[in-house]
Amino acid sequence: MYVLSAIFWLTLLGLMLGLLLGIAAKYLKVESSPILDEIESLLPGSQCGQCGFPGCRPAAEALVDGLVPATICPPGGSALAEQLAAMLGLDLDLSSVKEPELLVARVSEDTCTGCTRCFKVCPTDAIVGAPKQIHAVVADACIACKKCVEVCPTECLQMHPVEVTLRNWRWTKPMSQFDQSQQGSALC
Amino acid sequence: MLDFFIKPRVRGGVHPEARKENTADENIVTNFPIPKTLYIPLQQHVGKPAEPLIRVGDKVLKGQLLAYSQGLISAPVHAPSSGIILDVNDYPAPHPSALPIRMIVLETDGLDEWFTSPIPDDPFQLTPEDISLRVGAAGIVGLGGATFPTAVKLNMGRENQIDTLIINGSECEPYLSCDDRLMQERAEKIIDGVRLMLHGMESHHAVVAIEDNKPLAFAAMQIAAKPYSSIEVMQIPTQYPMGWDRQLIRYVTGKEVPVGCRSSEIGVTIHNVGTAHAVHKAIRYGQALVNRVVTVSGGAVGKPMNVEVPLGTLISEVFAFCEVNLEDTARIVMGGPMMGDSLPHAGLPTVKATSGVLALTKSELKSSEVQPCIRCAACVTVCPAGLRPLDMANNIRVNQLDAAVDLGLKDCISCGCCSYICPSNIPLVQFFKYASGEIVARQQAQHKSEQTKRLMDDRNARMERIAKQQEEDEKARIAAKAERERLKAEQASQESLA
Amino acid sequence: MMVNMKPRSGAHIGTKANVTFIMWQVMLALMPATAFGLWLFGWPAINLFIITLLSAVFFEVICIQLQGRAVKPAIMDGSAILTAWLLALTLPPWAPWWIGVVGSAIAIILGKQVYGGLGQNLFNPAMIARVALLISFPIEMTTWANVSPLFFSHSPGLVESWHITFSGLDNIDAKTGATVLGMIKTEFSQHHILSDILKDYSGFGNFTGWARGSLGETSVLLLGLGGVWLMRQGIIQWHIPASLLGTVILLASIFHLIDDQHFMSPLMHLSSGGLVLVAFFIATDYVTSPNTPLGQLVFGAGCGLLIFVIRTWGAYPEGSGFAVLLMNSATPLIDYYIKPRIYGRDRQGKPLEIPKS
Amino acid sequence: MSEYLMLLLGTALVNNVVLVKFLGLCPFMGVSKKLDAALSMGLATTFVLTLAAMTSWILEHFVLAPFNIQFLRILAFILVIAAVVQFTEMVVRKTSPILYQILGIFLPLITTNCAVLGVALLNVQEQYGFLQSMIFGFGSAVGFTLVMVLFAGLRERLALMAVPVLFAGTPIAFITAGILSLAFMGFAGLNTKM
Repeated sequence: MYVLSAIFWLTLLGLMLGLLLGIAAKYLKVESSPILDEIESLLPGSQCGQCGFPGCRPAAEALVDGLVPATICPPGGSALAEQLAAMLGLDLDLSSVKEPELLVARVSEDTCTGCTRCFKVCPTDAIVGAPKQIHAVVADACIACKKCVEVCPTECLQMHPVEVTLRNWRWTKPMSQFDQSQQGSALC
Repeated sequence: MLDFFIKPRVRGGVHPEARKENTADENIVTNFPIPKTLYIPLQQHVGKPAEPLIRVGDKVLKGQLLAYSQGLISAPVHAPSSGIILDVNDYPAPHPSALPIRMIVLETDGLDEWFTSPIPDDPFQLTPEDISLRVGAAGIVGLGGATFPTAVKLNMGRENQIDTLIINGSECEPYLSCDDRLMQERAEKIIDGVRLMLHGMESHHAVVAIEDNKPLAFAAMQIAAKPYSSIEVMQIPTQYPMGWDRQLIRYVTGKEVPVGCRSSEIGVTIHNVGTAHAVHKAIRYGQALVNRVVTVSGGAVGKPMNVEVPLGTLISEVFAFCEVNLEDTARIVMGGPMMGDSLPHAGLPTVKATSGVLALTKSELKSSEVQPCIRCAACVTVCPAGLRPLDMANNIRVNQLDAAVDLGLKDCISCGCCSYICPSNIPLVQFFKYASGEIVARQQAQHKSEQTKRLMDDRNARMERIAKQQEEDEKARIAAKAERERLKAEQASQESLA
Repeated sequence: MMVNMKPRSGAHIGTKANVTFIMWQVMLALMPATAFGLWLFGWPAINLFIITLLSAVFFEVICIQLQGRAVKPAIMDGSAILTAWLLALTLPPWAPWWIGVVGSAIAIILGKQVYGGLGQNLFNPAMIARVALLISFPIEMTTWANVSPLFFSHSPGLVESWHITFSGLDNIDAKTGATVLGMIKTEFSQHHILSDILKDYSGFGNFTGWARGSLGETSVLLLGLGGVWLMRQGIIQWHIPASLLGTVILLASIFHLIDDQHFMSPLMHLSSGGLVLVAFFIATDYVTSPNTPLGQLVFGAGCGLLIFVIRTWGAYPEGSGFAVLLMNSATPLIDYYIKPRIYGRDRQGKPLEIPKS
Repeated sequence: MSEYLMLLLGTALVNNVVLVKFLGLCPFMGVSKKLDAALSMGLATTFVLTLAAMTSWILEHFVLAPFNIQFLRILAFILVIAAVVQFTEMVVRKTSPILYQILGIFLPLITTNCAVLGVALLNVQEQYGFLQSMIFGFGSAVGFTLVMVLFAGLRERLALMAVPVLFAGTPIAFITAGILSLAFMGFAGLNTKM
C-alpha cells in the first residue's frame, strides 16, 4: 500500500517543483553568453594560426569551452594570457609563455629589385614602394608575421630585432632570491 | 610634545645619515675651468625636446639660444659658453643605459663672452605674462630634479589663482648640499627670485620650507626675507622624503593633492630654491640658465665640494677637478643616492637636472646580496605614499602586473625608502620601475595591435572590393562577348537571307 | 676607464640590518628566559633543547639540498635555529628525545620548507609542530616535570638525565604534576570552586617562573624583559603584544568580576601557560602577522580572544597554540581589508575630489 | 535564546562542516582560488543550505513521516535541493554573468555538495525542531563560508609564492587545508554550557 503513496507523493513533488521552476525560468530569462565575442575581440585577430586553430574565432570558441589553456596565443604573450585567465577564471601558469621577441622586417636596399611580390602578401600593407622601385617597411605597421620573408625572391627582406632607443629602453626584472640561489646550486 | 598634535603628522619616510658635512661647510667653488668641449642634450626637461636653430660651424656667445622649445610643454636650450658649434648628433645620454640622444657639441673658445640681452630697469613694472615669457625664454626648468618647465607652471599658476607658493629648500637627499650652500650664500637673490615669481603668478603669499638640519641656511633666508611680509620662512622636520612636493604641500598647507591632478588646481605651486635663483638671474640680468651648482661627493672623492659647472660639462672632467679616485669608485650616481640614477661610466654630460654627482665606494653602497622577503613590513611603514611594496613586488615577481596596479603601482614615486629599509636587500624600486615600463610597453603593444587590426580590415575590404570589381569586369566582358557573337550571328543570318 | 657598470635603480644606500641580524637579535632576547628554564629543569631539559635544535638544522639542510639551493646562506640566516628554539621553549621540559625530533621535523619540513623556505610559510612553524604534537601525543606532551634545578640534591644528574630523555621516566607520579591551568581545568570539571582549588597557589612563584610548565615559558618576568628589549631595538612593534595581553586581561577581569569562583583573575592568566611567550615572540613573527599597525592590533586582539575562549570553555588547558594558528589563517584577510590609505586617494582607492576653495 | 546562539556557534566553529565533519570538500578546494569567488560561493551555498534545511524539515514532518515512506528520504531531499540550486543558478546568472562564469561548474554542483545533503540528513537524525534545523543549516553554512573565505585568502597568498615545483598548486593547498583543520581542532570540546 505504501508503495502507491510513495509513487504518488514523488510524482506530485516532481510536478510541483517543475512547475515552480518553469515560472521562475520565465522571469529570469538571459540571452546567449556574450563572453564569446568579448574573447574574440581580445585576440589579436591576425588569423596567424600559431595557436593551431584556423583563425581567431575558432580559438575563441575553444577557449570559452575550456578545451585549451589561456596561453594558447603566442603573439599575445603573457599580457593576453592574463586577461583571458581573468575573464574565464582559468588558472594560469606563465612558465611556458615566451615573451614574443619583438621583430620587424627590414628591406636591405642593395638587393631589392622592386618585384612588388612582398607588398601583395603583407596583411597590414606595411610594405610601401612602386614596381621596379626599392621598397621599404613601415616599422610601426609590421606585425612580424614573416609572410613577406618567405615570398621575397632575392632574400633582401629579413627579420631584425627592434632597435633599442632611449624611448623604448626598459628596466630589466630584478632576479628574485630564488633564481639567484638556483644559480649557486646544490652542495656548495 | 605639544607639537605632536599641532603639526600634521608626516607619514612614512626614513632617516638616512646626512653625510653632508664634508661639502656643506665650504663655499661654492666658482673657479671651475671652462672645459674644451660641451655636450648639450636637446632633451633636458619634461616635454618635447628642443629643436636646434643653429648649424655646424656657427659662432655663438654664452647664453645665446641654441634650440627653441616646441609644443606646449618644452624648454629652450642655450649655449653654456661662447665658442663654435662642432656637431649636432647622437651621443650617450646621462642615463643608466647611456643610450644615444641628439646633442649639440660646442667647442669653447675660452672667452666666455656673454650674449647681451635687454635688461628691464624695474622688473616689477613688467606684466606677469611678460615675466613668464622671459622665464620661459631663459630655458628655466625645475632644478630640484623634476625639470618641469617653470614658465608653464607660472602660466598654470595664473590661470587658477595660487594662494600659496612653496619654495622647496628641504634638500632631503643625503650627500647633497648645493641648495644649502645656495641659501647661505645667495639668500637675497633667491628671495628676489621668489618675489618675481609671486609677481609672475599674481599671488601674494610664499613659504620657504627648509629642513631643520640646515640652521645657517634658515637664518640667512630669514634675514633676507624680513623686509617682505608676503614671504614666510619655516622649518620642517628632517625626514627623507620631505622634499616630495605632495608631502611638503600636506605639511605646509594641510591640503592633500588628489591623484591625477596638478597641485596648482588646489591653489598651491612648488618651486625649488635653485629655480628661484635662476629666475632672479634671468629677469634681473637677462642671463639664461647656462650653469648650475653641483655637489660632488662620495667616499671616492678626494676633494668633495659644491662647484658651479657650465651645463654640458662631462662628468669625467668634474671628477678630474675634484680628484676622484676612479679605482675604488664602485658606482657613479647622478642626483642623490636615494632617487639618483647609476651611470655606467663618467663620459656623460651634466644636464639641468644634475643636482649632484656621487662617486660611491663599495662600503657606502647597500649590499646587493638578496635574501628572501620575511614580510617584516618595514617597507609598508616607511612608504610615504601609503602603498604596500612587498605585496606589489610579490605580484610583479609572478607577472601579475594588473594586481600590482590595483595595489597602487601607479602612485609609487620611486623615492627609494622601501629599498633603503629592506633588511633582505630586495631591489623593490627596480621591481616597480620594471613593472611600470612593462605596462607602458603592453599598452603600446595593445595600441599597435588595434591599429594593425584596423589596417588588416581596410586591406581585406580593399581586396574584396578589387575582387568584386574583377568579377563585374569579367561578367561585363562575357556579356560583351556574348553580345558580339549574337550580333555576328545576326549579321551572318542576314547575309545568308540576302 | 672602469668597465661599464650594470644599471641599478632605487636607493643606492641602505640600512645595515639584514635578516640574519634580526634573527640573532630575537635569539638574544630569548636568552635569559631560556637559560633560566634550562637551569630550572636541569639536564633532561638541556638534552631536549640541544636535540631539538640539532634536528631542526639537520632537516633544514636536507630540504634545501633536495631543492638544489645553496645550503650555506640558508643556514646562516638562523631562521631554522630560531624556529626550533621557540618550539623547544613550548615543549614539556622532560619530554623524550623523539618528541623534539618529530617536532622539529614537522616545524621545518611541514611548516616552512614545503612552502618554499623562509618568508613563504602561511602558519607559524613552531606552533604547527606544538599543536600537532599535543594532539598526537597527549600523554608525553602533558607530563609536566617538577621544578628540579641543576645541581640541586634531588634533581637528576647527567647520566640519569640521559636515561630520562632516551628511555623515558620511570616513577612518573613522584617527579611530575599538573600545571596551574591543567589543575584548574580538571577541578572545574568536578565542580570545585576556585577559592579552595588555589589554596597553595603562590602568585609570585608563578610570575618569576618557579612553577611547573613548558621549558621556557614559566618565567613571565624574563620573557617580558626580553620582549620589551626587542621592542626598544625596533625589531618588533608594540601593537601585537599590547593588544593580545590587553584583550586577555580585559576579558579575564570582566569575567572575574562577574563570577570570581569560576573564572581566573587576569594576573593568574598572565603568569600561567605560554601567554607572554606567545605575545612577545610567537604572535609577532613577521612572516605570519599582518603588515599594518591597525591590522596587527586586530590580529593581537583576535589571538587574545581565542586564547581566553579556549582556556575558559575549551577542552585544552592551554589554547595559545590554536589561537595563533587560527589568526595566522586570518592574516591574509586582515591584510586584504585593512590597508593604508594611498596619498591622494580615499579609503576605497578612488581619487579625492578637488576641494572647492 | 542563548541556547540557539550556542547551537549556531557550535555548528559554525566547534564541529565545522568542512574542517571537522569533512563535508563539502570539492567546492572548498575548487572555488577557493579567488577571494571574491569564494565569498560568493559561500553566500550561494548559505542561501541554498538554509532553504534546503527548512524544506527538508517540512518534507520530513508533513510528507515522509505521516505516510511512513521514510525510505524515500534521500531521494526526496535530493529532488528539493536540486530545485533550490537550479533556482539559485538562475538568480546568479541573471544578476552577474561574470560571477556565473567564474563559479562555472561549481554552481550546479552544489546539488551534489555533500554538505547540503549531509546537513539535511543530520537535521533529521538529531530530531531538531523547525527553528533548530534552520539554525543548524544556517550555522553550518556560515561555518562553510568562513572557512572558504579564510582558505581563499591563504590560497591567494600561496599563488604569489615560489612554492617548490613538487608541491606547487593543489598539493600545497591540501597541506594548508590540513593545517587549517588542525587549528580548528582547538575549538573541540568547547563545552556549550556557559
